[in-house]
Amino acid sequence: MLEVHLPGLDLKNPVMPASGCFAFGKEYGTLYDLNQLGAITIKAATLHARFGNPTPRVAETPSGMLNAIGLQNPGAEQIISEELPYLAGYDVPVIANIAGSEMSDYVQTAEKMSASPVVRALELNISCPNVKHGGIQFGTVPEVAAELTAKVKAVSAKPVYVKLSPNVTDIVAMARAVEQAGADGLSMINTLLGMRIDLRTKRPVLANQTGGLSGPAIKPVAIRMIYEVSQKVNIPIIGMGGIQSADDVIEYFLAGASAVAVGTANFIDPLICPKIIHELPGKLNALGVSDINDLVGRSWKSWNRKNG
Amino acid sequence: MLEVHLPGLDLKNPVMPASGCFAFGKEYGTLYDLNQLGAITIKAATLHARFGNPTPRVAETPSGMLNAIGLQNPGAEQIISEELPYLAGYDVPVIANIAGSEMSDYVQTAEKMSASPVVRALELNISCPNVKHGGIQFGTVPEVAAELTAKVKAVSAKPVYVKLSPNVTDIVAMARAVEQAGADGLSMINTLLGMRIDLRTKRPVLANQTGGLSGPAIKPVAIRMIYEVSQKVNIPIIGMGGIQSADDVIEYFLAGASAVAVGTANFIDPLICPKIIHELPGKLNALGVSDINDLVGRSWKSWNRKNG
Amino acid sequence: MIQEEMVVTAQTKIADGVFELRLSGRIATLVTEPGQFVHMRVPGESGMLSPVLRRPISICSVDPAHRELTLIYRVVGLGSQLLSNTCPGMKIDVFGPLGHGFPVDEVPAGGRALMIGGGVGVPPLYGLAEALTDRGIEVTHILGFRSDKDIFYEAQFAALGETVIFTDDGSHGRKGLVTDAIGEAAYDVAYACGPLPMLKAVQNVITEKPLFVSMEQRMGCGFGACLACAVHTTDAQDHKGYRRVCCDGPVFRAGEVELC
Amino acid sequence: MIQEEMVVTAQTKIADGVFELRLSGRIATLVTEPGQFVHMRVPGESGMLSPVLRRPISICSVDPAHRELTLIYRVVGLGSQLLSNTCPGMKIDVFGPLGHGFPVDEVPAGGRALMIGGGVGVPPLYGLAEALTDRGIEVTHILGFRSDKDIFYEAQFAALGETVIFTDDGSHGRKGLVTDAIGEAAYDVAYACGPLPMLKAVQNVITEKPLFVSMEQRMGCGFGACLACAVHTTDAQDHKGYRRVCCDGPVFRAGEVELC
Ligand SMILES: Cc1cc2nc3c(=O)[nH]c(=O)nc-3n(C[C@H](O)[C@H](O)[C@H](O)COP(=O)(O)OP(=O)(O)OC[C@H]3O[C@@H](n4cnc5c(N)ncnc54)[C@H](O)[C@@H]3O)c2cc1C
Ligand SMILES: Cc1cc2nc3c(=O)[nH]c(=O)nc-3n(C[C@H](O)[C@H](O)[C@H](O)COP(=O)(O)OP(=O)(O)OC[C@H]3O[C@@H](n4cnc5c(N)ncnc54)[C@H](O)[C@@H]3O)c2cc1C
Ligand SMILES: Cc1cc2nc3c(=O)[nH]c(=O)nc-3n(C[C@H](O)[C@H](O)[C@H](O)COP(=O)(O)O)c2cc1C
Ligand SMILES: Cc1cc2nc3c(=O)[nH]c(=O)nc-3n(C[C@H](O)[C@H](O)[C@H](O)COP(=O)(O)O)c2cc1C
Ligand code: FES
Ligand code: FES
Repeated sequence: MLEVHLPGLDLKNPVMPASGCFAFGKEYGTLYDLNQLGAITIKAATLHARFGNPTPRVAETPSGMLNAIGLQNPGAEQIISEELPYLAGYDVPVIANIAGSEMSDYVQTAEKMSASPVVRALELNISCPNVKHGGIQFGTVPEVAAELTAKVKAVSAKPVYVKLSPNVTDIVAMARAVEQAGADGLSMINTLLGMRIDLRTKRPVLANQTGGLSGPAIKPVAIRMIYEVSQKVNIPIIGMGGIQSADDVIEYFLAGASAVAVGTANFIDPLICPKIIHELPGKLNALGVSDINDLVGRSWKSWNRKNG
Repeated sequence: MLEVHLPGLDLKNPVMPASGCFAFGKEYGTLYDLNQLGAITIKAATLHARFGNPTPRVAETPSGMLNAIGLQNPGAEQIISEELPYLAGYDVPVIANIAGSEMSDYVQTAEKMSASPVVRALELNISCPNVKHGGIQFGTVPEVAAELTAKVKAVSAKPVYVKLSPNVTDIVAMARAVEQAGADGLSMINTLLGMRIDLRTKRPVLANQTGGLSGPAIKPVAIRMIYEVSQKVNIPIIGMGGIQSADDVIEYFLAGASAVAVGTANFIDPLICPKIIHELPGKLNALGVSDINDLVGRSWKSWNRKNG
Repeated sequence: MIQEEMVVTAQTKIADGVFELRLSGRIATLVTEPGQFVHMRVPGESGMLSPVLRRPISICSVDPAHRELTLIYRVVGLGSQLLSNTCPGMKIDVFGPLGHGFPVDEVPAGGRALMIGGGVGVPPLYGLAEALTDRGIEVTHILGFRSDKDIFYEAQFAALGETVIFTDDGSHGRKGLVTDAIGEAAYDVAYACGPLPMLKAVQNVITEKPLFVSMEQRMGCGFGACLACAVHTTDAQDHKGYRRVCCDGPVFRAGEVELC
Repeated sequence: MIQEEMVVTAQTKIADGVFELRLSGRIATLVTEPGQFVHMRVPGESGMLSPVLRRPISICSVDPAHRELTLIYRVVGLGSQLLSNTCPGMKIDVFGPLGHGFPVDEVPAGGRALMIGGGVGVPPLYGLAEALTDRGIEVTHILGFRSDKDIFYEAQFAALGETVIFTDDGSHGRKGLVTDAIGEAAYDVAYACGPLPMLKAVQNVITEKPLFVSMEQRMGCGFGACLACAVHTTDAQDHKGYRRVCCDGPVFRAGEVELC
């Protein structure tokens, strides 16, 4: 009923933690058995270790939060040697999120991470600013995103999912460009760019000034984008943005997602992923659905074609 | 302490209802004295009457709502003859929001509306799809928005504020384009494009499928955009998006707004505008601020230059 | 029409998932017609799931002397779920009374009225029946429910006039649809409130006598300012072409607006 | 470290805007060190303003036998405001105990400890003082508050050891800063908790003796997974280069991390 098969990913259920909200699994592993999860998306890996941004790095917003962690991570090699062995002890596919400031960073990181037997797929985080191109984000120009995707595909030993930024005028153009360039799947969405200002200090709350908006607040934007994109591409979508319940998971499937990731909600309820996984079968039964795959894109697929 | 002077608008305070959330004032006028308001932005006027979209037209989201009213309005002439006389009875500047599907619609509507002595300024709603350009929004292509702004400026008897859509990759480019084209001010932001799906019917909740996301959920996005734009343009910004308290008003000023509009919150608390206006002086006093204009852009203006 | 904090005076489960809520406050003294409604801001409980918009609920009956309103609602989603968790003593932000209700004076003195209700469309008919019987009008009620466990207020309605209960599954009263019994009733004016298919069926059957129907639409403001609830008039020549369910309705003369 | 619904057993205002909250549940039996904290999900009240993230609050003292925690917090924003509205009997979702607290064993048997606290940095020192005196350690407390009306727990601390109170305005105790009294105290190990400027000042004064400081940072997860709370180590050669305040701290040996 919950099994899902995507390029490189045979999942016992479609629910995974989102990148950056679960580190490399150890902390949550002390709270529950990670084997319950459909997959695990690990924190963004960069070629070299990064400390990230100064604090404060998070701020609360109505039904959401802002973060500007700044891709803190110990670097690809350390991740492979120090972090992945822990996850190798579980029977859960690992998706490695990779990031960089230049194309060559991404390519080298992709090559290293995809070579690890623990990693089943890469998730290309194209929301990072491209230092060589004057800080413009890789994820806002279709041609740049396509070029990056093609280069990473060329070296990756595993399927590549491209994680789209929602901060664009035309999300369909972005999706089509990376599909054309060889992406095996899409992850949608990354955070919306936002800011909060502290009335007392009169300065932005985050040391980095702007941050990424996540949580339930952004769910309607994510649902809209997945609804639009899923009708225009032929690769599967891992949906995310504000998921906090089994009902939300179903809404994402109806919009066009084939799996989902849970980010911010892990901070609010550390047991949320297993809770959602346990609630899903009952919710599907109540809707008369015997296979969650039947729901993919049902909000736009014609009514008579089952799972069409 | 609260007086604000913007092109065409001498406001006793900087708080006004946002377009589409206050109709033409009559309903709220039965609840409180509209003379308390800084200004009133009336519902979008189009050249001819429009019925708008089928229902359901609204849906709730976490800390927000979606709407797809579809610009229902009785048309410019009816508004002038039937609706504006009521507002003429108040000592409150009226801002006329105008919309259209082609440049010529906008131009004719602008000409008519700006000629009314009751109207002190126009607010150009460029989030509408441009039928002649295959449905692309006027507000997503800087050149198109600039052309529209210039044409409307050419016929308008009153200052023109351009209301920017947040659904773009580069909000600063949009703002600069319309400033260059002669805009007297900016309104930011219009709604984010979003969607909700009904689990029972498996279809989008809104008959129009997608709708505009408003309310507190979008405030961080609006604050970020105003922060970015206000540093790059020399025209004032009317800020909006999720405002529901005097604290929110102050946050908008710190980000770079010179006045604010309250939309969705009017539905939740019909007395919210006067409440905010009455709370503002106390909040400013608590922060040691004697003139709200001193706060404009203080989150980015250098610390030693007062009101610089 | 005012906004105030009303105090919950009673919260009682009266059928499967259906609650009767009593609220005390000044709004109870301002109700002018049965069929008006209130727009309620339901208090949230958890940060991640809180209602934002107000919820429209019909006024079932009103006791102005004791400043008390009675509402009856079904738990269908988040807002009604949270509403059902409120207890006596708690305060709820209520905006009302709103809208135009059932025209009681349409029934000639000494005449007879028919009320047709389905599910949670039944409650406002109770206040209407009270108002009509106060005027000496003879009332007949045809009330439809899904099943035995969904029925409420049968005795209350029966105390005011003849009351025919239908259930979809025949578990109580007659099995079938409310329209089956309309032909058996004698009446001068009919009033209906319930789900859309029921309203359409009733409108198809009652074509010769005055009929008033109460409609539902998703609402924003609840008092005419946002046009969330606009429906087309049936008459294409109508000068406005639309009506707002929240303030021109929710009760309309059958045929005035398109049922949707 | 578990997540559970704890029951409010008492809520008392103990100073201007400062509340003492007692919570009952299993977490009270799991606390291992004074200075650990809990991460609380504060129940929302209104749909438009509800906390999303959890709020970190230090454990002031613990009574494992009665399964009870005591927290002391100041109302500064939305979350703490809503927390202060909770009443005995209500349930609160609590995650904890979290983090590493004050190392009690650093004080040699028969030794003396100095505690320096400011404002709402004072509460965890109370649990620490209890743990130290239980071990027979002699304790001195130097506690700073803004003003008379902000002082709490003076008698409780005085019952455990010498207690010097400072106020910024001299309205109670000595006028001045807590650092003024450090030179007068005799101690083997010092512990500090309070606002950043105080911690920095204390660290500048206490350079010869072991000092442990408790830090604050905005948090996401509260247990090491999100890196919201990462601070640089002082030692540039440190193999990781950073510590997480939530799980490597909140208590650090002075000089281990940059105070920020
Ligand atoms: C004039 C009027 C009178 C009503 N009177 C009653 C009554 O007396 N008893 C009763 O049980 N119900 C009544 N309803 C329906 C009631 O408003 C909805 O059941 C309720 O709003 C559902 O809220 P929820 O949060 O539980 O559901 P959700 O589905 O979670 O609500 C989501 C959003 O949709 C809106 N919504 C959902 N269903 C409806 C609906 N049927 N009509 C309008 N908006 C809806 C909600 O208000 C909310 O904004 C009435 C509706 C209207 C318009
Ligand atoms: C380990 C630790 C222990 C603490 N112990 C106590 C205590 O015992 N008593 C006490 O009164 N306070 C304590 N604090 C501070 C307390 O967490 C904040 O005062 C509280 O989170 C403010 O929440 P709010 O919603 O009222 O304020 P808001 O300013 O509205 O909060 C907005 C956001 O900022 C965060 N935030 C605001 N101030 C702080 C802060 N100083 N530290 C961390 N996050 C903050 C909130 O958690 C929330 O996510 C502690 C903080 C930490 C990190
Ligand atoms: C604290 C935090 C850190 C994140 N780090 C990353 C990251 O390293 N790489 C990435 O692609 N996305 C990152 N994200 C984005 C999430 O993976 C996810 O796309 C986004 O938060 C939306 O989902 P949510 O609303 O469920 O949180 C991060 C989000 C948060 C809140
Ligand atoms: C029901 C509704 C109708 C709206 N109609 C218009 C409109 O006609 N013209 C316009 O420019 N903006 C319209 N808006 C957008 C608002 O003016 C405002 O920009 C937006 O809602 C953000 O502010 P808020 O979060 O305070 O609602 C509408 C918004 C809502 C909720
Ligand atoms: S609900 Fe706003 S006009 Fe009817
Ligand atoms: S708060 Fe998440 S790592 Fe410390």
